[in-house]
Amino acid sequence: MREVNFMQAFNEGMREEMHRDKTVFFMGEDVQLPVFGFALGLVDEFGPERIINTPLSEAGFVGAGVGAAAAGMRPVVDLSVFGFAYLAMDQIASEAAKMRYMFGGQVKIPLVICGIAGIMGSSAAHHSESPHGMFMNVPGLKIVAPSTPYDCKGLLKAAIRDDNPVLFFQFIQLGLLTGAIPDEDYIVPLGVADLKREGTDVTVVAIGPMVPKALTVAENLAKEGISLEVVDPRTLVPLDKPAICASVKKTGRLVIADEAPRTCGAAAEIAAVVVEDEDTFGYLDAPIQRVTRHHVPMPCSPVLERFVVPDEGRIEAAVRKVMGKS
Amino acid sequence: MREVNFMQAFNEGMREEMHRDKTVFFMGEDVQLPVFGFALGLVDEFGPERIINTPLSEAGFVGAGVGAAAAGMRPVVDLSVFGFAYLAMDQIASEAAKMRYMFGGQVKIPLVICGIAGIMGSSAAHHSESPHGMFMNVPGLKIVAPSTPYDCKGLLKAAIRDDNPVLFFQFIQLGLLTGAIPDEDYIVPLGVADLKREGTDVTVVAIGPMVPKALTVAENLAKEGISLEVVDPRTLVPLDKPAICASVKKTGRLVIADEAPRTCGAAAEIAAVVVEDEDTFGYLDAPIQRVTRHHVPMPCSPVLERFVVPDEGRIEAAVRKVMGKS
Amino acid sequence: MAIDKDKLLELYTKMLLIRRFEERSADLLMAGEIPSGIHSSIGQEAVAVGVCANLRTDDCVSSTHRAHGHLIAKGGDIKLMMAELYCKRTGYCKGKGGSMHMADYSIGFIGACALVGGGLPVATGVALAAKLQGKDQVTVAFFGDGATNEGTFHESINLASIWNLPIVYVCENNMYAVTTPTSYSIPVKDVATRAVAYGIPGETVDGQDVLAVSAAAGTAVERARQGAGPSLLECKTYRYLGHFVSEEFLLGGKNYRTDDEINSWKARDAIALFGTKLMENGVLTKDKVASIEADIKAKVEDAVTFARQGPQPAPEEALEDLFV
Amino acid sequence: MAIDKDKLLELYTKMLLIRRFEERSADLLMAGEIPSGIHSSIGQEAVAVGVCANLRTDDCVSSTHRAHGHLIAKGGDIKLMMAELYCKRTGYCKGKGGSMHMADYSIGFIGACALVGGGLPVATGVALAAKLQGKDQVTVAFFGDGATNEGTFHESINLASIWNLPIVYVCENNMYAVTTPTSYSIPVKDVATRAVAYGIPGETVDGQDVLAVSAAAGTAVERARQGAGPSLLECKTYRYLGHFVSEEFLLGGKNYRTDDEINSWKARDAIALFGTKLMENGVLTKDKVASIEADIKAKVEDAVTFARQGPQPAPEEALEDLFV
Ligand SMILES: Cc1ncc(C[n+]2csc(CCOP(=O)(O)OP(=O)(O)O)c2C)c(N)n1
Ligand SMILES: Cc1ncc(C[n+]2csc(CCOP(=O)(O)OP(=O)(O)O)c2C)c(N)n1
Ligand SMILES: [Mg+2]
Ligand SMILES: [Mg+2]
Repeated sequence: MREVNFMQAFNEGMREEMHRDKTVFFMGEDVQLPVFGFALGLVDEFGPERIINTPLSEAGFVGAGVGAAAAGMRPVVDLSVFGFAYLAMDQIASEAAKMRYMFGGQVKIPLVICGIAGIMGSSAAHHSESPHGMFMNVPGLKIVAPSTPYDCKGLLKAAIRDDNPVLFFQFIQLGLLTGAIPDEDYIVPLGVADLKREGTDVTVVAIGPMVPKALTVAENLAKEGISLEVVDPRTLVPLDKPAICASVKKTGRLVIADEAPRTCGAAAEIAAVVVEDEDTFGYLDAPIQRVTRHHVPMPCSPVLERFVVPDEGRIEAAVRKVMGKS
Repeated sequence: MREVNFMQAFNEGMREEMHRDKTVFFMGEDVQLPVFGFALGLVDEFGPERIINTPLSEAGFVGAGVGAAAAGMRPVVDLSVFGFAYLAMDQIASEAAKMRYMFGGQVKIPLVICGIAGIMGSSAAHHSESPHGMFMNVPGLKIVAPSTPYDCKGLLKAAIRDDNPVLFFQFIQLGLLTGAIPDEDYIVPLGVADLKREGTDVTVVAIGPMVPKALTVAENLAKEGISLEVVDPRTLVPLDKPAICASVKKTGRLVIADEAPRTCGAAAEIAAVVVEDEDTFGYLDAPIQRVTRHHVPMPCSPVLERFVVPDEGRIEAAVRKVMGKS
Repeated sequence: MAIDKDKLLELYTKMLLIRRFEERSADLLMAGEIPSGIHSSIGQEAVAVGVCANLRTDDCVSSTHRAHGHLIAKGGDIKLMMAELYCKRTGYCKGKGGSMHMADYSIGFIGACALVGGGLPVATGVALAAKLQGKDQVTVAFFGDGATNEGTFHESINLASIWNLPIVYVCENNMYAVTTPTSYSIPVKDVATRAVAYGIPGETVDGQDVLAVSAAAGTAVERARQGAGPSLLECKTYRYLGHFVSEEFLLGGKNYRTDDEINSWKARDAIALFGTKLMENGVLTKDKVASIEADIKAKVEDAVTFARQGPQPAPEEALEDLFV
Repeated sequence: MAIDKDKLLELYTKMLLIRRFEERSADLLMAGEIPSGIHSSIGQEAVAVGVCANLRTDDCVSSTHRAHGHLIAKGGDIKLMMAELYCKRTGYCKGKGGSMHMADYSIGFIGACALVGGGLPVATGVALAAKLQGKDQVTVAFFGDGATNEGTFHESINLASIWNLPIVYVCENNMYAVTTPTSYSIPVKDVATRAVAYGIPGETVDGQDVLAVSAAAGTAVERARQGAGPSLLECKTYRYLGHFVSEEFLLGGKNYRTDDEINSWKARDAIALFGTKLMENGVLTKDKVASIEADIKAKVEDAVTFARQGPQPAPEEALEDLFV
């Protein structure tokens, strides 16, 4: 086991998969000289034929990724910032997601689309998007939202090996978070949640950057004798519904923490999945609480940003609320 | 009062607002010689300066609508089919929705974006989208989903008069549905749900084309003594949460019917809103059920399409389920 | 003519096959037998056939909402096509795709795309893959004049140019996008002019002359195959029918094209022109035409029978084919 | 020179104001006082100033992530700008926008847009509104070389061309988009060549020569104002600093530009060139430069003081300004 940070974990995953499989390549804007650590040094190892710089043409190069995947390659397309995905929305939602289905299963699209999501700090509305919920609305896309270096590397490798289009959210708040990873090859399968902490009183389903925050809250509340169970879905599509429901059955109380827009977001889906499950519904002892961004674009000011982004305080308040102690 | 169909109601709303306010104009592809009735004859009345044909450039002309709105006009931009919105996603999600906020309230964007949603019948994956849920995820957009000619005209007029960007979903299944509208000027305010039928046993929140289906089911089940209350939110943003919760408190049972993708859709949001409401939660006697599309792109075959699209049978089954009679 | 006689006959036959397939399927749609909407390519046959005449089976083609001609020209099986129009399980896409979303990956037909301009980035990516894989495979992307106003046209060709990809962008300029004339929406006379913005060759040819199309496409395909990069080929042509089959009904008699205009194009019908030329050159005779027609008619009827007899998909099959 | 002395001095002063504002704000960012990221326009001042010299207050300008120069050139208030960089309630956007999203609708500065190419359709719509309203107002859209590869560039200019809109598209070609050289991503030598695709005038000028920029922009603005339609103006220029302030740190010493290249551009510094010319013509003296510098310094310091003293927004203000 070694300690690496989140960006390094991604970087290692890329390297290993590129060595393992010659059809894997990486493309995006300025990927040969990246500002962040995700793609650091890749071009030195694999050359500009496999680490391809693109012009500023998001629809064009995402679509080119779709085509290359259809033609037998395994592209990893880097959007740099996930808010730029809107420019490629049609290629993602209409082509990547639908091609296999429309064509009656004739083709597979082994494509990974990655990009930075979340809060870089005072980057304002255009550079602070976390649109995973929006993409969950599109049938045909798998969606990965890792919260630890271990999961990041393992899920990336699983995503690259998957024969379907996968959106991979790199939450930038986690970029420098460190954690242990094994030396040997491993993957984290898509669709399997992870119990990041066991507990008995309240289930907190936390996504991406909310996982460490939920764990902090759990630590704090443990001192008061409140026991939180922290469930990290790790992939939002497929969603590990059994794991979530099992936890809720145990605790009877559910808080969902997602650093993303609230309305029709992942937290709404998880709430709906739980409340529509016949087996689980009867165990629910309290209203489900969502902890999400306030529903505005991200402001630039640190003061305003802190207010909009959900934090430990808001998770804790939600926990107290579902325990009837607010 | 007169009987008109849904398309005629839209058409009348457009005409009246264009007469009332010289800053209103209409643009889109082939709007001067439209295939559907929404824009029929508008060019004869208002000329090609106010009924503007656009090239096939969705990002370009939607963005031009945003700019024109910022500069004091009230554009109604016609996407023709709402699935084409993905090509203009960035202009909608990053510009229309965010400009006012980013600029600290300096500008307003009185823009309506309309387009056909839903099922035209064997039009397959690219022409059968109902992406209202996806757009609900974007703070800064109002979203209108009318189900009757009366609501269509009244909501359109309210949308045009509104100073914010409004997405207006023309569910094509409803196109020829007729209904009565008054002769005098009226609007239906954004944010006010309509009780399309009163009942006591189960609340059915139905959106757009699911409203007439829910009413049919209500009619049928009334014969068995099952009393459905059908709530039509009419606008999804703002969502009339009080009206929905009030109905659920009365019936204790909730089915949500939305002819749209399930995951992170409007139905998920409505379920979450209800289950997180402290006042309402305690009244819930059964799991909430969502009736939506099966989570695949729309297939072309009528047989497959009928299977994917939610129908009366599925609404009825959901009702029986929440009544414990499945 | 440098092309041999068999090849000439093949071009003629393919054009005629497209024409008859389109006619028959339009009739069947109007008769209520075909559920899928259809955008007919009648009038434009020479473009599809002239271009694809230069392609190998392992070369790739991407298409649009108006895809039948391209698929037939690339060697598609009209039985599977017709069955797909009927949305049968035996169709190309098991009834999921319909007219606007046909594909045949076994012959490099990577798919029709109903979103205008949507197929261009994908085709560009297929060409990128060929380059990365070191294959001498060429990709052709077909699209209409209207599509050249979409951002994807610009982004795709720019990518292909800077990466020197083996692809030919073929614009079928039929003078209209639905009801909107090209003269309104495109401020330059020839779409081929737009090649200048990407530093690639652009050429405009008479899309009613199958040999002219074939020659120009041949140059562009060869260029791509040699690794010399992409080209833009514009073929001026015309669709005889409405934008989609039954448009005439929906527009309620209003038309956006004059009879004179339509007739002047019909007077230069690609099949008739080519047929006359082949007769003059002795390659074709009236008898030969009759036998070709008979053969095609039989094939098309076979396809209709195949389509009619095919089973409907079972409803639950709707849930298949989303993920691998 | 046809331009009068006061105007010449104004151009010079504005360029210098931009330079000093950028320098000071970069320092303050590095010192940790400014939270908002900054893309500095040092080196490119002549473009902003030369173009905006032709505009009236009611003319409109849209900008990009690199917006400070454009806003100052259009007459923006550097106090409100600096306060916005500090994300104070007293800033242009009450702290919501920061560097990349400034706007001042009172002077026609319709907004910076952080998404490359995102502002072009919006600016086109502002020009459309002017035309529909019968105003003789002109809109200028600034953008970089990188933006010309976005689909919105293509779609916007095409719209402006067919609708004959009063707009000037100004490309600041600073040879790079972040680390990617224009020579890699754009397959034609001059971006202005792309005007050919839209049938509009395209011109390339030396972006280090403020009078050349002003003259070329003047022609384009006048053309737009007379109702003769849009133009594309390319100004070749260079940014002295990294893509964003502090880039040098993040790239860890690796650079994508040679010192030689940077120095050769600095040798043609727009402010120095223009200053020398004005001195030669007797419009400017050393003393005058000193007094302009002093005046600018005072103004910039005032702006810093204003920004520092401004109140933070209250957290709950984050919930305001979404809907009217
Ligand atoms: C992105 C998108 N916008 C609009 C449409 C609706 N539409 C379908 S075909 C068409 C016209 C296409 O014109 P052109 O590219 O010239 O092809 P043609 O139909 O003439 O063959 C339009 C507007 C669409 N399918 N996709
Ligand atoms: C749509 C989009 N893609 C990518 C980015 C990231 N980005 C910001 S500025 C920039 C380079 C822009 O280059 P250019 O247009 O030449 O302007 P310059 O920075 O040189 O002034 C990039 C890639 C972005 N902000 N928006
Ligand atoms: Mg056309
Ligand atoms: Mg640049």
